[in-house]
Amino acid sequence: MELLVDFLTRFVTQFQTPALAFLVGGMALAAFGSKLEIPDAIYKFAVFMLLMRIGINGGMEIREANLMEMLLPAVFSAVLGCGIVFLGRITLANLPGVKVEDGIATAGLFGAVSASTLAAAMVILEEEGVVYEAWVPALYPFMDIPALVLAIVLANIYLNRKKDGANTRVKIWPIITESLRGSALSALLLGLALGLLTRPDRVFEGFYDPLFRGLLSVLMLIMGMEAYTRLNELRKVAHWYVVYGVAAPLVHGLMAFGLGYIAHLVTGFSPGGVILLAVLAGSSSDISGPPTLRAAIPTANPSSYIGSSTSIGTPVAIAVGIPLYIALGQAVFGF
Amino acid sequence: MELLVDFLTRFVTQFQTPALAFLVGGMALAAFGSKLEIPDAIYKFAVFMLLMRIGINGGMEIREANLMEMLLPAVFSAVLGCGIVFLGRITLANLPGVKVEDGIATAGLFGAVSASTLAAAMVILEEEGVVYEAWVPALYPFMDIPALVLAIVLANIYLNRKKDGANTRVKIWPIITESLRGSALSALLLGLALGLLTRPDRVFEGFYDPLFRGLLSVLMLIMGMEAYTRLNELRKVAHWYVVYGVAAPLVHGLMAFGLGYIAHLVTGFSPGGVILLAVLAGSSSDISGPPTLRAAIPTANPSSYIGSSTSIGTPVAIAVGIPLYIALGQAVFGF
Amino acid sequence: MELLVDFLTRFVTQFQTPALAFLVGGMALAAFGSKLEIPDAIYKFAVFMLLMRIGINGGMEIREANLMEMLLPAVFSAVLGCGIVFLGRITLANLPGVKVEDGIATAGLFGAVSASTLAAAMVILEEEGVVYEAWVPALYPFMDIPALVLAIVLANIYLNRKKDGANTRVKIWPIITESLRGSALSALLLGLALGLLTRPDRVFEGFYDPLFRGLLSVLMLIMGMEAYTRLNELRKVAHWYVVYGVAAPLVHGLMAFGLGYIAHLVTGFSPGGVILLAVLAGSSSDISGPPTLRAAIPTANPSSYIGSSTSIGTPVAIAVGIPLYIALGQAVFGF
Amino acid sequence: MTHKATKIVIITEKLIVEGVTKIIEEAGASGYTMVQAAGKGSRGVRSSGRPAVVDAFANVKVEVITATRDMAEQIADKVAARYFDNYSGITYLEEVEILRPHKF
Amino acid sequence: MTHKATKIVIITEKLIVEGVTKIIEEAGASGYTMVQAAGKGSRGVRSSGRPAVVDAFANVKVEVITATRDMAEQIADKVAARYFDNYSGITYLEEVEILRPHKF
Amino acid sequence: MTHKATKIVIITEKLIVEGVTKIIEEAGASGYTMVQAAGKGSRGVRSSGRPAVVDAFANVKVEVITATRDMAEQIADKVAARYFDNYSGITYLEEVEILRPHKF
Ligand SMILES: Nc1ncnc2c1ncn2[C@@H]1O[C@H](COP(=O)(O)O)[C@@H](O)[C@H]1O
Ligand SMILES: Nc1ncnc2c1ncn2[C@@H]1O[C@H](COP(=O)(O)O)[C@@H](O)[C@H]1O
Ligand SMILES: Nc1ncnc2c1ncn2[C@@H]1O[C@H](COP(=O)(O)O)[C@@H](O)[C@H]1O
Ligand code: NA
Ligand code: NA
Ligand code: NA
Repeated sequence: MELLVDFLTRFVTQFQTPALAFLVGGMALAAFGSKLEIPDAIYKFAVFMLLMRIGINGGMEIREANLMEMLLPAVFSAVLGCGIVFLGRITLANLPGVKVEDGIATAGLFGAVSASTLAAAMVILEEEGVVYEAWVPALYPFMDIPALVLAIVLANIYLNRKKDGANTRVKIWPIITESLRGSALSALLLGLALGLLTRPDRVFEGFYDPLFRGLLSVLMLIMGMEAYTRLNELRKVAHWYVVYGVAAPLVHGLMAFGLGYIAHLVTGFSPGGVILLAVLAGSSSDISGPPTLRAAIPTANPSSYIGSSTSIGTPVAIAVGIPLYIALGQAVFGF
Repeated sequence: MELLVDFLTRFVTQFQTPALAFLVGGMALAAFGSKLEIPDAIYKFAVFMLLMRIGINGGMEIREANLMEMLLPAVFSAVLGCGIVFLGRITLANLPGVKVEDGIATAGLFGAVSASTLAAAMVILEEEGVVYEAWVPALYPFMDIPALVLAIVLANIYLNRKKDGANTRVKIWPIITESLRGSALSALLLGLALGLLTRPDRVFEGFYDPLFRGLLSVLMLIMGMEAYTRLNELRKVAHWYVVYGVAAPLVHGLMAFGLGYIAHLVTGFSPGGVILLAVLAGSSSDISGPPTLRAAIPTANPSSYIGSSTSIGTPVAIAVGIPLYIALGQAVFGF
Repeated sequence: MELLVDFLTRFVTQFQTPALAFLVGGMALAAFGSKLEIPDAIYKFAVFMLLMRIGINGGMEIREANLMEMLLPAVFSAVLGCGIVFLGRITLANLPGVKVEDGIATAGLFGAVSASTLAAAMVILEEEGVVYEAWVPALYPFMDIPALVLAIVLANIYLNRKKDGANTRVKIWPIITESLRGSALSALLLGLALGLLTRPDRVFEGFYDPLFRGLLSVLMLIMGMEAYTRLNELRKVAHWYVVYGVAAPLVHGLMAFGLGYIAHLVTGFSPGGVILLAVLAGSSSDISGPPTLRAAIPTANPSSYIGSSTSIGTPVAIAVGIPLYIALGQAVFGF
Repeated sequence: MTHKATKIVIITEKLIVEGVTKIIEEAGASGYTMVQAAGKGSRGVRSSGRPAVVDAFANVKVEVITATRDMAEQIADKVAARYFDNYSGITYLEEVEILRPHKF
Repeated sequence: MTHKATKIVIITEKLIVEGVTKIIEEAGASGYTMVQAAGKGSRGVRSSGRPAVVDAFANVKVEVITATRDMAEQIADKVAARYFDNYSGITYLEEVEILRPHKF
Repeated sequence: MTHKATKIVIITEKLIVEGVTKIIEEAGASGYTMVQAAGKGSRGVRSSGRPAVVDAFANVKVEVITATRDMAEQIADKVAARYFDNYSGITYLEEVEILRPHKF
């Protein structure tokens, strides 16, 4: 009961935090027909900066971290990435009106990770004074890659079977390489390597870190405009996508919270880490996921997966998910 | 006499303040045929940042302001916006060689507001240590919208009458909506709403505010290059535009100074506020005004209004207007 | 011996400094086939910011500097710019398989200056605590312009003679103007003028200076990607370009170190200044040099000079040159 | 086998692109393609309103493939009648061959 | 004197541009030219995957001048067969005249 | 009613665009249109001098509608003679139909 009250208060206050406020502001602008444009170059650069910031910091911390501590959360991340895709395969992808490969692609997107949702949670946690191991954001690829790869493999298996009943093998390695080459993972891994192997402290503290919060606000604005703009794509696909878009982020987040709690008991994974793991799982990829899936599962209709992720999944993951996991964390860990 | 000396000293020193120095630098570069380019994406983003900075700050202050205090300056802003257009309608638009709709469009542009001129004045006042109510920059739309709307209405009345003597009614509401949807007002209003309704303090202090001054210097450079580049458009229109471009900003600024002084006496409007009101009135729109007018008064020749505003009005408003109002403020209020 | 050990240690540590780390990171990304893109607008703006930062600071310092002190280093800079081109003319340009005009253009590029190499050295010197007269970076044009102009003149003389044996005179003034109009020198000179004539201290300290280090890291990343991407152009030209690309930066740097040392003895030129002069000479132009040469010596094959400079000269100048001159400085001046 | 079709090209100011595409859609065309363009014409003097120094590519070039020549001429006429007194712009037609006529 | 040649135009999603240029090169064309484009067609619904609000120009228009009409049709057929079931796109041919036939 | 006219297309490096438009203007054309382009041709090796990783669209495609075929050929010949030994580029002509001949 108290949990509910706490969540509701937090939920309402949440709309005053910049991350969410800019998201809602973006939606409002788009709904109003505003001609405001954030140039493509700024969008690309903001995404790059965010991922470098997350990567460099992660790398600097891993340098000093006890690698054993990271092991369990990393394994759990991969388990979650795959688990989410399997779950979508046996639920969404089998619903009436949902083409199987569309459902699988959607599950892949929801299994993958959104850098901006993650960044928003990091900023909110910082404001709440909730601490976490700085390597937690570096769990990103451990969840993102397995989810995308598994979705592509499952879709190909399905399509091959449908076509000729044959059992053509799907090559996994090229899918992984392709995914690592994407701009998002490239930037994150570059940042990780720089943080781990070099001394980027000054450029981190003087550039990547201070601009983080501001560029995130710009990205949130873009994502809000985008969410509204894509809404009409959703009208052209089955209603189940809307249901999935609302429920999946929270279900995935709670699954991750559970696994994170186990890691807390076993290896002392921090409460903030548990919350961020839930955010990672609850988020759905917005930058590199869509083009990867579009190229690798060409027959899947992007309106279904991009619509449900961008227009519903991401707003729910940020506006409902983040405050929910924080309230839950407070109830469970009592920080 | 002392006022004059003071103004002249200030005028000369002024050229050393970054805002003006970058403006003049831009002109010099363009005159020299430099190939330096500031990319379009950077320009758009700098404008967005400036307007968000002004809007968010305005919103945060309005939250705490006595709304009654704002009332009179807001009304005066609207009066000025309309007054400037009427003045232009009965002077410039009736001069020989000036097409009536061209004159009205020009008056509309000079009645509207330039975000960069406003920003330059804010930076200079800060350097001079002159304070003002932080909601003053939020008077922007109260002057900008009425001016543009009135100019469009007057031009349409004139054109309709000319065409068929008929009395077709001009619809005002669509003009207002169209103007609010423009990128400049959208960004300003978004900032205002965020400042008013949410808690953007940290992102404001860590991002929008510290980048303000620097991005303004970049904008000033662009405006300088632009002013020079457009000079030759002026050669193709009547000389009266040059006269208007030099005189109008100062006349408008002084009118506003007078009204602001009344508000000072009646409601204690701050000296800095009076100066900024003069700057708002003396400035002419450079970002969203031109396309709005071009779309709404298509028969008006943009060379006339853009030339007179960009190449003459804005440099005069910044280089002569701002130091003039500050010197006047010093003489009148003795700060 | 100790010098060598010191250099080697420094050389290895160097790879941990952000400048070099980002350069190597960019090469690694390109080699891996990453799809990461830094938008063109960001690249152009970063270059602009770097040059403004260097120019403004130089200008502010020249204001207070003893101009006589600058004289000898400025003369040496011009001597070096020309000397490097002459040296290339009588060595590289006469080698078998090297077309004379290609060799001259390459020498011109290596005689000119790279703003990003200079910026990298400035950041590294700051981290090492090595000080220098703040006007040293303003020696840039004194070396850059003579080198480019001389290369263009020598190439034209050669081509004219080859064509008709005639002695058509090459006009020097248009070449200088054209070179000053280029985006790099324009920005640098604008910055110098602003620093010298106006009071840009606050915008410098609040914008141009703090973003310097960060934007440099972004540029280094781009240059790394570029170096790798252009490697295959080198495969199409004579091997001598590879030899020149490796040796020339170091030979030029050491020549400059020697001249700088003379200035140290004669006028007390600082050790840090001597090192930066070596960096200037050792660097090869990457921004405005190539298009200037391409336009002025159209028959020269850009693959030869851009390939040898971007893919070999610049990495060598940064990774080997900078630590070498610092180690040398330590050995010679014992700071 | 290929089929004849007509391509109409409209080069004009970005500012009016919405109106132009509306005319195209109302004429019943199956689609259109747009490219950013810079240019110089008789009205070089009419400035676009966007800062010229940062937005040189302020024209658009719109292309429409139409199944009938009639539709192409109709679009060209409407655009010219509605806009070309006050905005700069040119139009021209070309013959093209399409491979999948059902698309247009 | 000029020589007849064929120009094939392919307007499609940026995402598959690498595959398209590979087909062009394999067909033996001497080169190609690419332009960023925006557009609307029958599949307006199929979104590109890049944020629409920031990357409206997510199509490309690829042009190839081919010496023989045969090569042009071959490219058009291959691109359509390989991609146009799942990606949006159109192709068409035009006759052009070239001045330096050895280039193509 | 439409009138025949000629369109000349020049695809070349951005670096020389000023020289190309000067030739066009001197030939007496009423205007031209320019589009940013990327491309690959026989001289793929000749690099543009701008960082390739950030400025892939370093070509321009210039189009000129000329009233006479003569003027078109003259432009094509001058551009090729002056530039194409040292810079990459191609030109070709197309027949187009214009609706308002007084414009060109
Ligand atoms: N002869 C021409 N050839 C190609 N494009 C032209 C020509 N004349 C005009 N244009 C294009 O059409 C636009 C408007 O032309 P105008 O209405 O003549 O100012 C110009 O900005 C050019 O992009
Ligand atoms: N009738 C048309 N005229 C010109 N371009 C078209 C036309 N139809 C389609 N396109 C272009 O081809 C792309 C893909 O078309 P579609 O496959 O029909 O969605 C669109 O985005 C347009 O850029
Ligand atoms: N066959 C072709 N079809 C279309 N464009 C071409 C062709 N060949 C060359 N180009 C374009 O012309 C430019 C210069 O070609 P080149 O001089 O052959 O290097 C290339 O970058 C392409 O943009
Ligand atoms: Na997820
Ligand atoms: Na005004
Ligand atoms: Na050098």
